[in-house]
Amino acid sequence: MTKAARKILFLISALLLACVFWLGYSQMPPAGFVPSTYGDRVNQIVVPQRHITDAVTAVNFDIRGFDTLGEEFILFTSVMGVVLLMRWRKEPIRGDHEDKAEDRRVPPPSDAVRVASVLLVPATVLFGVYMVTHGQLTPGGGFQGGVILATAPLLLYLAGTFGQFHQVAPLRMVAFAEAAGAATYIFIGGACLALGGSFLQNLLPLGQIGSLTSGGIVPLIDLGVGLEVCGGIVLALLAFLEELVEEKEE
Amino acid sequence: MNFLPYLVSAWLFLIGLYGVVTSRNLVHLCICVGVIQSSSYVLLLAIGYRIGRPAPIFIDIKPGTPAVDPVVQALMLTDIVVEVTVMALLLALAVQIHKRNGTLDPNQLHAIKG
Amino acid sequence: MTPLQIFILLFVAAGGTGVVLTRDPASQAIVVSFYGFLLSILFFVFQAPDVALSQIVVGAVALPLMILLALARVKKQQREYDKGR
Amino acid sequence: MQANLFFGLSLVWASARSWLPVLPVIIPLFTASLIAALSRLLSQRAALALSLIAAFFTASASLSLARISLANPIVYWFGGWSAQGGKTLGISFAIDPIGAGLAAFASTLTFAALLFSARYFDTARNYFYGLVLSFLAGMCGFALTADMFNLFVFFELMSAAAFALCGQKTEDPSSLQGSLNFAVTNTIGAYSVLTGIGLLYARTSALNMAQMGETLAHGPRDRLVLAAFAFIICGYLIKAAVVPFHFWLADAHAVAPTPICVLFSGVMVELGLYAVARIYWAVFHPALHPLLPRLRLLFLTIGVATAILAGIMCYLQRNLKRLLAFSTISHMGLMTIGIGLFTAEGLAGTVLYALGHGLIKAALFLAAGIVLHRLQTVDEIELYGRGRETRWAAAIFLLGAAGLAGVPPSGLSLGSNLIHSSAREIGFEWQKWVSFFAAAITAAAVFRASARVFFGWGAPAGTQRQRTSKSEAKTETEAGHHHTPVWMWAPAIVLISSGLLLGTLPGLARGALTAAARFEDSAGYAAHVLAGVPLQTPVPNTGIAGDAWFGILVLLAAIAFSGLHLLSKGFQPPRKPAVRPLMFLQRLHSGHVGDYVAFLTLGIGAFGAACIFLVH
Repeated sequence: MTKAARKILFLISALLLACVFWLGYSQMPPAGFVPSTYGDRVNQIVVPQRHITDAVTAVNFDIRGFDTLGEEFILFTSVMGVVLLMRWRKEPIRGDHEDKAEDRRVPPPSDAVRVASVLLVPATVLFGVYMVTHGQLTPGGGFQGGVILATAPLLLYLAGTFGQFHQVAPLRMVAFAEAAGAATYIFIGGACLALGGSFLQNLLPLGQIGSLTSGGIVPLIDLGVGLEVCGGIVLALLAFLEELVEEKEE
Repeated sequence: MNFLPYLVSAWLFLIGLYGVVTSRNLVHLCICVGVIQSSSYVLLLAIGYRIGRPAPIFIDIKPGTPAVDPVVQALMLTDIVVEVTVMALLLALAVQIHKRNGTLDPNQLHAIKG
Repeated sequence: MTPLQIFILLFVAAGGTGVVLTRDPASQAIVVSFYGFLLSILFFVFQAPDVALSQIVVGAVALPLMILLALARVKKQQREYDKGR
Repeated sequence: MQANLFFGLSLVWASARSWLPVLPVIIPLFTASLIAALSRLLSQRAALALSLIAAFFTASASLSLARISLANPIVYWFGGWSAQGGKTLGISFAIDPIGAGLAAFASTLTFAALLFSARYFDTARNYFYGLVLSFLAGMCGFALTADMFNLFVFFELMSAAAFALCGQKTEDPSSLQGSLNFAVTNTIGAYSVLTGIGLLYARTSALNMAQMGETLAHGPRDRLVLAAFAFIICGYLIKAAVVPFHFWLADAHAVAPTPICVLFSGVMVELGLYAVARIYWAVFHPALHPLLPRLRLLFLTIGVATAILAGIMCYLQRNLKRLLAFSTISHMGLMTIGIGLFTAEGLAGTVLYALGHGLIKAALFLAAGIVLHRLQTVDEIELYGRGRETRWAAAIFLLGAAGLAGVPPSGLSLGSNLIHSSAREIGFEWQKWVSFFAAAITAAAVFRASARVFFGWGAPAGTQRQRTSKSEAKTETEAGHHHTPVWMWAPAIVLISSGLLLGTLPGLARGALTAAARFEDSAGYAAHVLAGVPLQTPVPNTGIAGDAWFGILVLLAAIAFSGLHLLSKGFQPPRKPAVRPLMFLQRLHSGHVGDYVAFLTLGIGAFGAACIFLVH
């Protein structure tokens, strides 16, 4: 199809689709007034029944924990996919030549950047850990904390050489941690089965409301998810950094 | 005014589609897919919101107080994770396509025909 | 709905449009980052702090970073490709 | 002592039964993470062995679930959040023989594909096996879940794995965009689904399908419900690759490694249709049943268009993998008709058809993989007469063509008989001829290709039109191979023979009918999921009339058509006015993702508009 034809076809179809949107959405209850008995019931039970003060976390890791299991594995799968796709190093690209070293020279970052980045690392790690461990209490959790933790090694990367990067994040360990984090989720679910409950049934003591150990299995899952997300994001970002990937091959 | 979020959501869906259809660069195209995804955030957000109610965090407010819908927010969290992962995959594919073809312009990729 | 909410909703709609209409991916990465930030503000004002946090770490940091890395790689490939020709 | 032993055994059995429903998802996922965690320690062989074991156990778990659920569907609540007073909080599986059967089928095909890939990817990494297992887990979860959002999650898990697998190891310089087309269209589909889920959630405040259905039944049947219906169904129809959402499938198949094509064609696209049926019957039927005759027309239109268009496209291909992919789309059209009849007989027929088609198509893809392995190309013209050595592949291709035609006692023959009789009953006698056309032309395409490749019949050069679809797939294995290892042909032979003999399995049709009747018992399903009331669906007592001649007639027509084509040296030169529409049709399949998305928009828009105007 020519560009013009494509555009015309799309505009006509989009008009049709817009009508569908309009007709459908116009019968929605107005935003802000959508009755939600599901949400209300959840809000009522999370604190008394689960000792979790963040209802979203309760839904994510307990009430609808199985969804999150799937979600973690979507992340896990995609990271495997990205790594496999990007590590496609066996054959040379079409313009076959050996030159690889030349482009690698990045101008060294200025001292200010370097210092700032290094100083930021401990703060980032601390914040990430805080977020992972407080998932059941306050907004945040394994996912958000995991992404924050994943930015710490990248700050180091910004600050200087790959060498430091490798020291902080030995890739084998990152890959292992990612997979282990993913496996933890299933393992916890299976442990609940072994204890006589159903899969992912929250059978651990619920702990004091507001404490770090409240929520039964939720903090444990949070830790696993944090590990997995952190490892996964680091791996995915690294996969885009070709040079590092090559080193990884060896 | 209470229908504005729905309108915004529909608009994002359509404009994202427009971007995908008219894109001249695969990376741009992937990002437009991201805009389509953000349409679903706005829709879900609007559905979960209840005027005058606080966030469902029962630390400062008494447990059992009516709050906005946490279920929808949990769905949105899942949605965001799905977005970032799918985006990573799409970008990886785009990079590989570029590596093989030396171009990111879908108009210049003519490998598959018929 | 408060004026603030309406205001930010309109901003998000404009932001999404801006992302689509920015045809150059490198500047688009910046616009996307801004858009992610806008979305997270939207989530905040609609009482969804959990989602807002996710959105800010993903939409404003991880995703643009990924895009930039992908673009850097594409650029490098392009150089090699041109040289090889 | 004996009593103790007995007690212990029964305890194990009891706990195994409580484990059983989660196993089809948990086994592959756990193995996948194990393989990823140990990817550096495990040799490729060990990773393969682990994945084979996992696929085997997944298959057995799913099979026993299918057997147990024959008596009554199994409802499993995760986290112990069972329904209270008809309201749900948690996520549940509702396992019925059709879902569990599909999961078992997916695991079986995965097993075959893994076996085939043993020597296939000489340089593959262990992550490949992790991806295949995630893919399997996604498909199993998708087939078993009873929760709308959980369905979406597994849909995405399946898709993410599929996108990555599709882009693996293609040595071809330029066709990688096929996997991007696949990823982009399917992702948009997923977000169409999510939009629909949002609309439904606003109306029903539930995510459990049964509860959604119950609530919708008591609410108004208005435009919101229909828009939600359109968004959700279109999203899954994109996965099912029906016209006009079908473009991605052929591209993806041309690109994906052959063992992965087996899974795509054999079961993944069928799962898209499964979701359509499941969602219609569990969620929308209670509310939309007065519209059934009109919905039937809508689905039949789509099905017929898909069957015919893709059938024609199939015949025009010269890339064997792309040819097989279009034949899959064409048969998906027939299955869409089967589902779209909205009868127990039609659904049962579709299930059997899908099984038979999946087995045969899987074998055909494996055979194409063997050809690729031996001869380094799947281009019909380049292969002209070169396939004389690859006897296994030749045998499978010929048998597969016969199977696609639907000769008895193949699963396709059994299935299409059921669909025909159901269509006849509700006044769509003509459906038979659509089925005749699609089956005949896809079989003829395979016959023609095998006659050229394996026997060197017909003219060496292809027709003018075929030249446009230049071959894409290049070698996936290293260097030329002079023999076909046993793990390549054995799975293919087993698959094709089971596909061809599926109809002889005693009680299969009866079982499918019972399962389909229960599948469509919306009220019973809701009561069973929400309140644990056992299903009491009356088992349909229709006789299963065998029409053996139909399949044979199709076979003869296919042979005659391809024979005529080969004799006439490929219609050269093409008579201009006659082929112009065909060339136009081919040009539409441009491989340009923008085109595909434009058509996708058109599809959703038109489907939605049609749905909404149904009420008025």
